[in-house]
Amino acid sequence: MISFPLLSAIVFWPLAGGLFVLAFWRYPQVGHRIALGAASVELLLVVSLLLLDLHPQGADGWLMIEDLPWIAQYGVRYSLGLDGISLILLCLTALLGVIAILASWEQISQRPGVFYFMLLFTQSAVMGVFLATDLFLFYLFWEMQLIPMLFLVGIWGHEKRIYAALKFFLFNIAGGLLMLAALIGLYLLHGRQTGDYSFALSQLMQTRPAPVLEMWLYGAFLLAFAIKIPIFPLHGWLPDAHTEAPTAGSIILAGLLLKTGAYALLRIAIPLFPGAAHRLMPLLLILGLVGIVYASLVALGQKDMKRLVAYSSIGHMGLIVLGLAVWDSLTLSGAVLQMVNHGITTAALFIMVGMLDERFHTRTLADFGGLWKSMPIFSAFFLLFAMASLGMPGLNNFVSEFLILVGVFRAHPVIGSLAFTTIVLTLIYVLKLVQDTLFGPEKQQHCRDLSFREWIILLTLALAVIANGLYPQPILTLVHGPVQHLIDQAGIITLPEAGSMMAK
Amino acid sequence: MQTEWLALLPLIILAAGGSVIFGIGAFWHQVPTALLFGLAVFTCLASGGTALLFPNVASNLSGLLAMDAYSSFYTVLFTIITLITLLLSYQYARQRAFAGDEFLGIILFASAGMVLIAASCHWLFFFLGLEMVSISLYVLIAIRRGDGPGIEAALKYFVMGAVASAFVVFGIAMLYGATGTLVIMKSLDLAGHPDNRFLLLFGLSLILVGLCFKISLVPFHLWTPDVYQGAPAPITAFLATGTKVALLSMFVRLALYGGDGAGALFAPALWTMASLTMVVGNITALAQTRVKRLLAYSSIAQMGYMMMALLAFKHTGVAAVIFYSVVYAFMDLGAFGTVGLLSPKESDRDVIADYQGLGYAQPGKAALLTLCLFSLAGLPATAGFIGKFMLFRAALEANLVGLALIGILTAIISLYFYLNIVVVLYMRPAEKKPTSAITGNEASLACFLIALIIFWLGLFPSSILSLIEKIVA
Amino acid sequence: MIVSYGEILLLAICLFFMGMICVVTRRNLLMILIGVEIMLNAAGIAFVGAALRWHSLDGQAFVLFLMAVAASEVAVGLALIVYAHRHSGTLNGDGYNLMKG
Amino acid sequence: MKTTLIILLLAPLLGALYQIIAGSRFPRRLAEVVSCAVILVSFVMATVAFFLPGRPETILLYNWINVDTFSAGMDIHFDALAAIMTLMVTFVSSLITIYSVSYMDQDLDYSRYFAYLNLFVFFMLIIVLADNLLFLFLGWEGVGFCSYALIGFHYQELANARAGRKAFLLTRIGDVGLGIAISLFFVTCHSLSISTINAQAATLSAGTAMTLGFLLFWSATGKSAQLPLLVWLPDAMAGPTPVSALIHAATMVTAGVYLLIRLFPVVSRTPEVLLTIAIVGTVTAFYAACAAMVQKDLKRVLAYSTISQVGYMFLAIGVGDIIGSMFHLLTHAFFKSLLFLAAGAVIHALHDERDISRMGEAVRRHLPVVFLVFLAGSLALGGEPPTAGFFSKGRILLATLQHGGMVYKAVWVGATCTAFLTTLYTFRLFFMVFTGKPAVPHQGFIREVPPLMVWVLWPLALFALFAGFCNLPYLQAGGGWLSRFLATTPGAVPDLQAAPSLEWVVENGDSLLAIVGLILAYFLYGPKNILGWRTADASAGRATALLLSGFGLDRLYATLLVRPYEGISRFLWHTVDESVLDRGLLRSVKMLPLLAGGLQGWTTGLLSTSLKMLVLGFTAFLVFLAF
Repeated sequence: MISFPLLSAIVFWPLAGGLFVLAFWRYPQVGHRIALGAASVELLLVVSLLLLDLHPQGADGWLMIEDLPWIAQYGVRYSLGLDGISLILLCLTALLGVIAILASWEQISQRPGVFYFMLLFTQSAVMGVFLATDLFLFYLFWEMQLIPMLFLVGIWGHEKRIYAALKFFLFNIAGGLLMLAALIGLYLLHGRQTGDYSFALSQLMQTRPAPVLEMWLYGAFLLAFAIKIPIFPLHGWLPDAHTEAPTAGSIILAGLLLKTGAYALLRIAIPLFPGAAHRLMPLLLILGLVGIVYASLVALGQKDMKRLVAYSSIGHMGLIVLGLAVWDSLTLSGAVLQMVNHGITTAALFIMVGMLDERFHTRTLADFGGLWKSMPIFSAFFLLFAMASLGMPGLNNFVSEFLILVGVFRAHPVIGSLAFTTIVLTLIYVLKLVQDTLFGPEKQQHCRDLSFREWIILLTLALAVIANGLYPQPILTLVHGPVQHLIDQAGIITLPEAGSMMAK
Repeated sequence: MQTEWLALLPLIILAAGGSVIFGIGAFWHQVPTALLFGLAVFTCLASGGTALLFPNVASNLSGLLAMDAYSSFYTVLFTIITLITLLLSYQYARQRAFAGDEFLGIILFASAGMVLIAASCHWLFFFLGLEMVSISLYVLIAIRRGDGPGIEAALKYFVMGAVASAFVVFGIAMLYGATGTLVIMKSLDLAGHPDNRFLLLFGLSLILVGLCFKISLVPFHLWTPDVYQGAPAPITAFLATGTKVALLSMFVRLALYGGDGAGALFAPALWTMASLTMVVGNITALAQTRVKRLLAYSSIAQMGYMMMALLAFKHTGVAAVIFYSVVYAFMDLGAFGTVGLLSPKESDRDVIADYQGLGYAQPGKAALLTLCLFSLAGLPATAGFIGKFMLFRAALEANLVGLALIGILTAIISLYFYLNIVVVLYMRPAEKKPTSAITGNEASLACFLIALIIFWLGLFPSSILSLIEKIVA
Repeated sequence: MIVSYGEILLLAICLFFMGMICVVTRRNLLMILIGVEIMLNAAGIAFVGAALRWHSLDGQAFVLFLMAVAASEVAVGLALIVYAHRHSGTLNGDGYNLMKG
Repeated sequence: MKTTLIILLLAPLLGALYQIIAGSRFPRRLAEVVSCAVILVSFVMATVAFFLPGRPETILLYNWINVDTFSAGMDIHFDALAAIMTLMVTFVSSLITIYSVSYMDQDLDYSRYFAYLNLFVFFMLIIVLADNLLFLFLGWEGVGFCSYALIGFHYQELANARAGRKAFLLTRIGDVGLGIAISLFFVTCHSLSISTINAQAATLSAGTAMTLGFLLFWSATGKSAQLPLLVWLPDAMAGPTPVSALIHAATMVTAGVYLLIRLFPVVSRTPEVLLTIAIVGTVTAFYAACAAMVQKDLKRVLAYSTISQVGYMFLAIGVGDIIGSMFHLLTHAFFKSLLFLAAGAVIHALHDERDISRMGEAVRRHLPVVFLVFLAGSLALGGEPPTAGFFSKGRILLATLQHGGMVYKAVWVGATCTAFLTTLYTFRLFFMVFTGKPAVPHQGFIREVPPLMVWVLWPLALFALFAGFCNLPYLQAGGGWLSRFLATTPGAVPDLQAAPSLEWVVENGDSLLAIVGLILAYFLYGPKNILGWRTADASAGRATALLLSGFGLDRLYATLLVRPYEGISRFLWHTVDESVLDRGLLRSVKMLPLLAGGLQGWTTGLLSTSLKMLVLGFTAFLVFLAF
């Protein structure tokens, strides 16, 4: 064990940094610098985790844990646990934290101190979600991430920002509160069964509710997570929130907040209620598939670039849902990887749309055309990320998508095949996005290409995109152990041998 | 004798402090307000201090008052509420020229009445406490001279309060007639008086109606919005927190003493009222355009949540209610208090639209208001979250699933109107230059205390929880 | 002649309800106040009757306190009514509806 | 060997990286030199590897994805098939890259062009060399992307970008098949290595093998522009001509054929699959030949002829003669890229004039060399003996005829008719471009073609004329040199074992047909315009209009697929997403404020109401208690 509470430091450092920024709110010209410093330190902290020689400990295979009593009366503990999955998501969070600050460097002129505070606050909460192993603590972080996001969208957003912010908040909190009820129910049930009132995930996992009750409880958890992911048809909040949010808000929203939903489904909902989860898997499978198709179709019609990217998010998350619904080592590894990859790719696309918005003050596709002429570097990056987003092999999304698709195919050949066809649907809207902006006669005014700061942002993300696409093995190795552990825990591998099915 | 003295000391200090302030005011015409204010603050501190120093000294004074850990806890709570009210209202009252001896003295008397309610184990003392609080508040509400809404609020509160008191007192008479004792615990002994069962229940229902009226459960809530709106904001804070917490302490006592026997018969009625209160309170609040009225409906709804947990008194409901009433007190003190602090001199800042841009013009106070609203909404990391969690936990533990679900659904609805204020504070551009708000160290101290307590209870509730477990046991 | 507790109780309840009806039906603030007084007095009667029934002094003592409290309540109440009357010129309880909704 | 192969593969990638990072920062000449040099390096390495002993060689570059049993490595399998294909690809690409230097010399955006071009070669080499199917898929999609980017290279014309998008989209529809096939291979064979799969092919169950066969065929139709996914190729001619030559004639379009050859043991498991391939190949060949008959755009004629020739390669696979297919693939690569490059020179000289009805003798006079090489290419494409095209096509026809079954006989008839049509349209093109006087001649002067653009045509012309000798049917027992070289390829039949008489009849019949076709073409389209078809307005007749539009396939797709898709998209967005999901929720939520308004009416602010409620509540309380 390491005596320094590194995990807590990782969780709370951004918040501390944010408060520090807030303390300097009278000096707007330093806010972003302090924030960048804080986020960079956070990144270093997370990277230091990667450098440490960590080995799984104990039966649950945590790489690192912190556990302290908190509210003894209710068996609530302050316990954080790190495994490969959380580690990789922490990396994503820390990276996007830095990127988000860089991306808002010039965009946010109004009350920057508060802005960066909110940004860092969200980062803290997301870190907490990825690390908490006590469900009470988890819930705390889970809801907490909504609050700064509310302000980020509501204060620094675009025209319909207040509507979007409220919608985002109410959708998510509604799910959250129902989950809280289910959580309390599970907690009480566990207490009654064992006499030990505890919110520890590992403890609650031992509970075996009656099937009907389990269904209800799982339903509530699923609802909360499905809203966050979001799974069709609960996605209503997402396009508005994304469209109205400032760039950094979109980055955090798409890059991190959606991931918390998928992560929670993976880490919490399904392992807690394997029976109910197993029975509802077909539903998830169908919803995931429908979500991809639906989002791809709706994305095609969009006139606002940001909205288009937002719908593409729904589609990509649908793939993760598919992966979770099949629940084997291929799809789960793929799903985790997809979380990371989608985080990077979509964040990059949002950043680029944000850059266009900064330059031309419009996001309407019809206003653009022939950008390549005046902004070749920008356009090259744009093309790269668009290709990543449509699953071009060699770029990051392909690996994760393919793992998921192969896994789905192995379990359900028909659904897998249908899911494969959606790569065409994705292509259609991504190419529309690329074509309407980069190609054709030049419509907008001539404009400067990337600044050095923008270049750095995009280069970082592009390197991540390529690295993950060509050499995803480190992440896959990291994730493999925890994924196996999850599968063993939930124990619902009942896949028929697809090969024999095909043979008939 | 010695111990009984000590036990009564907090109460005596409060009453004496009030009397001294009255006395000074009567004989010293040009008395500096600061002196009286200091005296009042000192009285509160002394009373609370003695309650802290000598808790648990005498459990029962001649069967009339129980100065045990339970009442000591409440005494400390009431003195803190009073103290914060004083801090919040000092500058406010000075600006509006009612910071005289009567204002400060009456507040102290009201707080003595609250202590009395919490400590009473005899109906007479309960009645006296109730009347002390009520009569003091009739005056306090109308203390701002020439203030139309204030007068109207006082009048309404007075008429309704008097009728409710009559209900309570007649109920006590019925109980007494049925059981022959005024000791609360014995008078609730349904099994011991099978012949007078009807009379006892009749009396008890009269009392409950009176009490439900005081804590404004639906359908007895109609006075609440008017009174909260009309009263000066710091007084509303005091009114909304002090009386309700005091009466909730009485409810807890009743539940503990008579919950199993007579209480079980009232459970369906209380269930209905609790659900109605949550639904009506939260939904009506949606339509409000005035902050104080909105907060009034929110406070109605909060009472519904507490009533829900109270129904689970056999489980952890009692602890939950006590904890939540503490939390509730500070949330509403903070909310109404900041409304007062943000108000211009002419009238309270009431219309929600007037809060536009205040988040930046008055960052500290707006932040506190936001914090209190978040806490009222039950968002995490605030005391309100832990409180709501405990309430729902208790309800679910007692298998009140329907009630808990209603509670959760209405809580979702409630988020909208709480957020709406936050939206106005921060997200809508300020159209006009906001007027200056009340400043002063007292107010800042109060704000700081409230924020501290809300965070403290939200993040580290353990200590309070163990204390509550101790006093309930 | 000895009056049984039941009869006193009946009287008290009748009085109480009469007071209640007065409170509910009348609009004039003074009449409402009088109704409240009647209710309180009904309680007093019930207390005295019960004290006699149980041969205990508690009830009697309560009545003493009740009278004092009722007096102070009326004092404050009347003052308020006068104050309100001076401010808005009406004694009609329903005339005070600046605030609603 | 290993180093050679790695350099062979990576050199183009390095070139592309250079162009991306530094291409436009350093002098233009450097960029041109680098891009040609890397391809030449590749070519040299391919030659070296060709002659080095030690085939087949398998190299694992590194493990790409490795999860549980799923493992995909970046690995190379260098066997005879790959060796010859590599050689061809690097050879043709070297020449075309050199050609591009001149062709693009007016274009400022050269570094992007060369980056894509080098990248394309890299991806194409991956397809050729990859052993792991997923690695192959990387190349497969990569070439698709490069094709997309290069077709739309002159992006400021929206039509070019659209053509690129169409190509990408249609090929990707095919890629879906490959994706599913890869999954199925993983599930059934537990491996994605082509060599392992081929070894296991016999153990696959019949159903699986059939599914796989059809999936592979599906993916091949996308990439190789066969029915029904062929409509992208004519439009792809929007790209620069060298791109058309390289990607849309010599290499990428034949990737589908190559894939089927690589996985032939799987494909050939099921006769139904083979039959389908043969039929689709023939029908496509015939279809495209018909369409090519009437096209007026120089490059579109060539595009349709490409589709048609690739159809022959499919046919060869369908009759189980992968060596024939490969033979035709190679010869086709030479003569078709030659034709494209020559056409490019003509277009270049005529200032982007592509309408053949406006060309004529003037072109021949100004560009005598181009005329000669174009003639060489036309002879090969038209299958005139003894050019390369004659031998390769002849082998396919022979193999078809020899294959048993009535259906195959019918296929043979179709293929032979198509061969005749091929000769006809080839020489129609040739005559119209280089002979006669057009009614509406091209305006303006004919400029010089840069010498570099002409030089590179010679080697191609030589190959177009004489490459057939590498696989002469009569001279050696056990087939020609190529057949013996490729004999180790799984599923290869080096020697068709045809009866010499049959062989003789077929060969001579083909020759006759080709020569008759040439003569007929001269009569129909020759400079004398003897039968008058030359000047007939192609768009006049209904039939010709139909042919001109490729049997209206484009319009059919637009009506059946594109418009409904857009309609569904709009419906889902406006009706489902906005009206039902979003506004529906909003509407139901709006009930709450209404309810709140109603409840507000309760709080009248009147004392009497409160008092009444007090009494009512009390009564209700008692009633509750009574129950």
